[in-house]
Amino acid sequence: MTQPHEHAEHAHPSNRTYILVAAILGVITAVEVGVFYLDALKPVLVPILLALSAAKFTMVVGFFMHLKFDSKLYRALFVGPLVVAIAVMMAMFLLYGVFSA
Amino acid sequence: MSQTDAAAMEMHSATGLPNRKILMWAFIGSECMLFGSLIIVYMVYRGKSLVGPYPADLLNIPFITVTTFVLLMSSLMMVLALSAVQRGDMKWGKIWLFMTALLGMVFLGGQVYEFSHFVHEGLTLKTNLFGGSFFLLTGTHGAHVAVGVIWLMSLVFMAQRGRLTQANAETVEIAGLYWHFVDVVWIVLFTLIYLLV
Amino acid sequence: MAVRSESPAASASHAHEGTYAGGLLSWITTVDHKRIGVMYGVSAFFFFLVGGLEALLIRLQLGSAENTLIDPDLYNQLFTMHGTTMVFLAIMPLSAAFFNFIVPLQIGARDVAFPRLNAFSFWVFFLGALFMNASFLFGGAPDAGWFGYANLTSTQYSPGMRVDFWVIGLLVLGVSSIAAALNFIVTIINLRCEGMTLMRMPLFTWMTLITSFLLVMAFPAITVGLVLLMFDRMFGTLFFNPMAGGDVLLWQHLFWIFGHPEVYILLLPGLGIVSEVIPVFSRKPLFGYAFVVYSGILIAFLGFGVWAHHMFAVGLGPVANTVFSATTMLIAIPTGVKIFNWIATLWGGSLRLRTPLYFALGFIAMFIIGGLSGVMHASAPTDLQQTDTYFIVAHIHYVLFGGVMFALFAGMYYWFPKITGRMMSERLGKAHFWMMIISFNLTFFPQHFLGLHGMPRRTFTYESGLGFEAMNLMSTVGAMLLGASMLIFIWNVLGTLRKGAPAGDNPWEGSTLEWSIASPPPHYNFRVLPVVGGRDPLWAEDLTKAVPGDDPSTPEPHMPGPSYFPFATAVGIVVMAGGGLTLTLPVVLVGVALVLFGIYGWAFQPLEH
Amino acid sequence: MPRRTPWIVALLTLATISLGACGGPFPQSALDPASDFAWKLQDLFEGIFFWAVVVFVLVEGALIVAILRFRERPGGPEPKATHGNTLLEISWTLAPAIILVLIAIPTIKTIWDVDRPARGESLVVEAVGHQWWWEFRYPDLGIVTANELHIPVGQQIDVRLTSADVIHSFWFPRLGGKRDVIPGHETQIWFTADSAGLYLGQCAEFCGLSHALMKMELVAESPADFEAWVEGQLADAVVTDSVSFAEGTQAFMRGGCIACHKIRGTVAQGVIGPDLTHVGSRRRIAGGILDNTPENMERWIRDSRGVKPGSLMIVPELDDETVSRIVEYLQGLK
Repeated sequence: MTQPHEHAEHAHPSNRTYILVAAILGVITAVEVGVFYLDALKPVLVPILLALSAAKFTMVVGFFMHLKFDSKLYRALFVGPLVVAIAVMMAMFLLYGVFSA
Repeated sequence: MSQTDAAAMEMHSATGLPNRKILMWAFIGSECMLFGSLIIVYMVYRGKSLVGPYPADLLNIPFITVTTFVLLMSSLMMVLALSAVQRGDMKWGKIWLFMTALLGMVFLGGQVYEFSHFVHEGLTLKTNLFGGSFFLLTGTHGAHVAVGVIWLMSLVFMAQRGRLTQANAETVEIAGLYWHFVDVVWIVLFTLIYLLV
Repeated sequence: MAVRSESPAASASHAHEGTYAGGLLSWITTVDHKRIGVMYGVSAFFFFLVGGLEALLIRLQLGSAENTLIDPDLYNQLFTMHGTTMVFLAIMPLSAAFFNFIVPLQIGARDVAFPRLNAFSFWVFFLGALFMNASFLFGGAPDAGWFGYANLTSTQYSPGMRVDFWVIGLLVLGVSSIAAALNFIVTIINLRCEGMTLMRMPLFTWMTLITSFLLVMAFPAITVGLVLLMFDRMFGTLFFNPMAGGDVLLWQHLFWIFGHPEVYILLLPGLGIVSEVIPVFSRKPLFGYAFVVYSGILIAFLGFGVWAHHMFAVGLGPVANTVFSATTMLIAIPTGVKIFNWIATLWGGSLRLRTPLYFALGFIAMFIIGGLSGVMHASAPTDLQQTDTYFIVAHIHYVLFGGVMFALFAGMYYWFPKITGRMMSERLGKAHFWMMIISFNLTFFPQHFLGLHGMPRRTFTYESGLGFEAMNLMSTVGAMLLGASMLIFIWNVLGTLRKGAPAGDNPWEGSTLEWSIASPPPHYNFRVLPVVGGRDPLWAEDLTKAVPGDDPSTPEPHMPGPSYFPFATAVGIVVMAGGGLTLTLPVVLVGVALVLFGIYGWAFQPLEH
Repeated sequence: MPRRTPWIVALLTLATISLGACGGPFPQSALDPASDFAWKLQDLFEGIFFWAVVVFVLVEGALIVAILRFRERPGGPEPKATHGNTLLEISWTLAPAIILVLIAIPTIKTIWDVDRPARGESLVVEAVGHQWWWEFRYPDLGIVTANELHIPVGQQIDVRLTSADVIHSFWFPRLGGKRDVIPGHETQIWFTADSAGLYLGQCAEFCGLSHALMKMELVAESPADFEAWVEGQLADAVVTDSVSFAEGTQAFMRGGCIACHKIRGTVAQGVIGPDLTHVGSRRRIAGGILDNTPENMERWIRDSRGVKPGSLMIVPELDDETVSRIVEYLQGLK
């Protein structure tokens, strides 16, 4: 009594979208490296780099891994442990003063 | 194996989602904690080495930027492969899969070069905390890439034999999830290890 | 309430003896969740006895002051292996036995989502457990404590292979746990029968799901810790070497980031069992179902935010101690909610005081004590006196023995008729209960006072004149009686298997789907997949849709065939472990080859053949 | 002295006596505080214990009432199915929450009170954990001793803890809680002893083979007595011209003892083992496990690993005469 697969993944983006996303990813990487070499940005380097990295992370997960379009269940399976992992990492960084270094 | 699986047991899916894809996502959740723990080790030991060489002495940003870009592009190849297989275009599916694996191998080659260069410069597992935590973190990631390359090459091989068809798009999709996740981990590592020296 | 006391197509005559038929090979190659569950149960109970014997030797040594029965070298091996065995080789696999046997039945499925992965999990556990215990034959068992604090575990302070056995053994067991947990996550999410929404799932299934999430999230932390330690020991890295800037406390963090969720991995299945037993024997549905579910989720979630309460004495500073004291105390709230809901379920019920309920009630009574002593050392300052003393030994045993083991025994008595098709003796069951609960308290209650009066744990001896003698003697006598109480259980099991009364489908008039089919269930479980309309499908008031019986007119469903690839892969992993232990590359390569062979065969062997 | 809650003390005592009419006296008991630090912990514990007893009585009571009142009666009606009650759920979520707040407030107050460096004037003691003995240094006084800590009553002691090998834990139950002794870290604990006396302590973190045999003693004495002890410790080893002393020194050197042990004023300048300059004056030897008698000292020298498995003390084969000379010599080092 197999239920009909309700194709949650029907709304796949087109190849054009994929290529566009990849191009943006490439550009962000270039910006990251550029920022890294700009002395003027030294004081705000860490937040900028973390934000750019998070943007790339979200794009790959959202578009390439289809999490943006796929069933909410997958999102829960991924985001739940991710949140716990990030929380534990933050707590450890605070305990070890990683941010203040 | 999933088709036989489902057929044999007349499996009922409460959510309408394939078992193996749920499995892969749950596994990826678990991997978040694995890499999270490894990152904890690396970050906690950052700047705690008592002797050199230190990260700033060794890390080659332009070089690693190139391999990072290669890995990012492999993810693009991967989505193109999946979309081709889903369309039933096995010829392009096979080509994109092979390209994905190839770029993965290029990335691994870069890592082998980087590791041997570091060893040559006097950084081994035993040298200092940076050596141990760097090789363990990037090495674990590299091992994941290697597993992915083997997996992708097996798919290429299966496609070559005609055993991978449009009906197996799910198999490709699951390999893709794994591959993209490995890419995502590298996005984080690239920033934490190389840019936040 | 009207209870469906007679199911149409059901009688003992339907018992499917064929479920367990076949020789050794059929057990090695089986992918049937019920057989795998039985194998988990039997081997876990065996290791429970092994760990128990280790405990009895420990208690014999501590029976009198300055005793010389057991030298410190053996003593340290015994307490290390007692902890490791009870946590990883007894309680976890006993829970896994119930996950395997019961969960697919409760959700109305024919098997787990990945039957061969399931067989693989079992064999990795079993062979890994043998591997760990083989250390006794090769230069001694691990002796650095089940928590293995760095840098005592370094090659400098722990030369030889003992700690290597522990490190590699735990890594192997981790593979088993994660594989099994992933399997149950998918099974519970995706194999629920029609009508069984998440909020209609039996509580035991719910707790299994939560436990599985805890497993996949907690084990990676200890895996990383173990890999660091392995690299330190085998490849000379400096992670836990203070002379090179390494921080020994990092191990403690990684260990307890795993270790505290691990406590809930041990506990939650027990909470699930009790939440099944109490309603059935009270003759009314679980009170506050949703609150019991959500409190379980909350306990699990908070469990990741409390690890440093194991480290109050290391001096993390007032901010950290405040935060971790507060989060730890928070856990008492959802735990209390569960206890209150159980009592409310009993309230107004019609209690059938049979053995499973005895153990469930014993669980509540003992678990309250363990919870209250837990709040005492949730408070960082009071913990400074209590940590590393017998007070903590008492606490963990009230939680893990008075709590979890009582719950697991409740589960054994409750589901034994379903698993074997035979009823256990009530007389022996109650004798077992009374002897167990009395001797348990005799063993562990005095340990609270030993700890408060200054007796540290993990000590192989104590001086006379400190006032420890009498309470230690009580504890030792209690432990011997506790050990003896297990003989009653074993006697009961063996007797029941030989000549127990047939159980029928639903001897307890239970409400969940496992009771709708024969005992033991046929290898395909449900000929027709059931459809449920409520939380207690076998209790009439929730029967909005019929539960199809074992309609003989329907053909038997095809089930996955046996496979030796999971076993081969598991053997390969343990061979790799052996090669890693002795640092012999050829053996590692043989293991890798076996694993590759196993996976390849596995991937290309159709499930049905 | 902080306010006692008499009935809690009575209850604890009663429970202890009824259980351990049994044991006692308990010279190493955390329930018998003798310092400001230990009292802070004890006061907090008693408050929590009070609530634990209240909750225990109420919840176990409810459980027992439920069991007795609702057992199945033949011919009784089927129970009414109740699925829950939101008001009840809220109240039994709030009730424990309120009790926990009542526990958390004093807990947090005490954390900030005890989890801090010593304040004000204090006598600094550096305690070094070794497998399996304790080294105590008084940097301001220039004294080094082992396993026996002397302190003046009424004076705050600031203990700085480091380890020479693995993790240990410093614990005098009557004087304060545990503080782990961690290689690569310096931790600390402080306390002011209330009254003169002998206090017992031991390592509380598993530290290897003879963890159970890593004990220590603390002698709290009047400032005058403490001064006298300091005077005695500051002096070099008693050097007399007696033949036996000279022979003893030679035997000590011949036995190889000088490789690890220090005796100030002699050639023995080892730093690995305990400083033996005034070993004769100590109450106990061998990591606080043997009374300091000539017989025990001889046993310790002849069979250190029998007395303390895994002991790092290496003693070459010595003839009887040498051993007795060494014992006589060490016993003389008051």
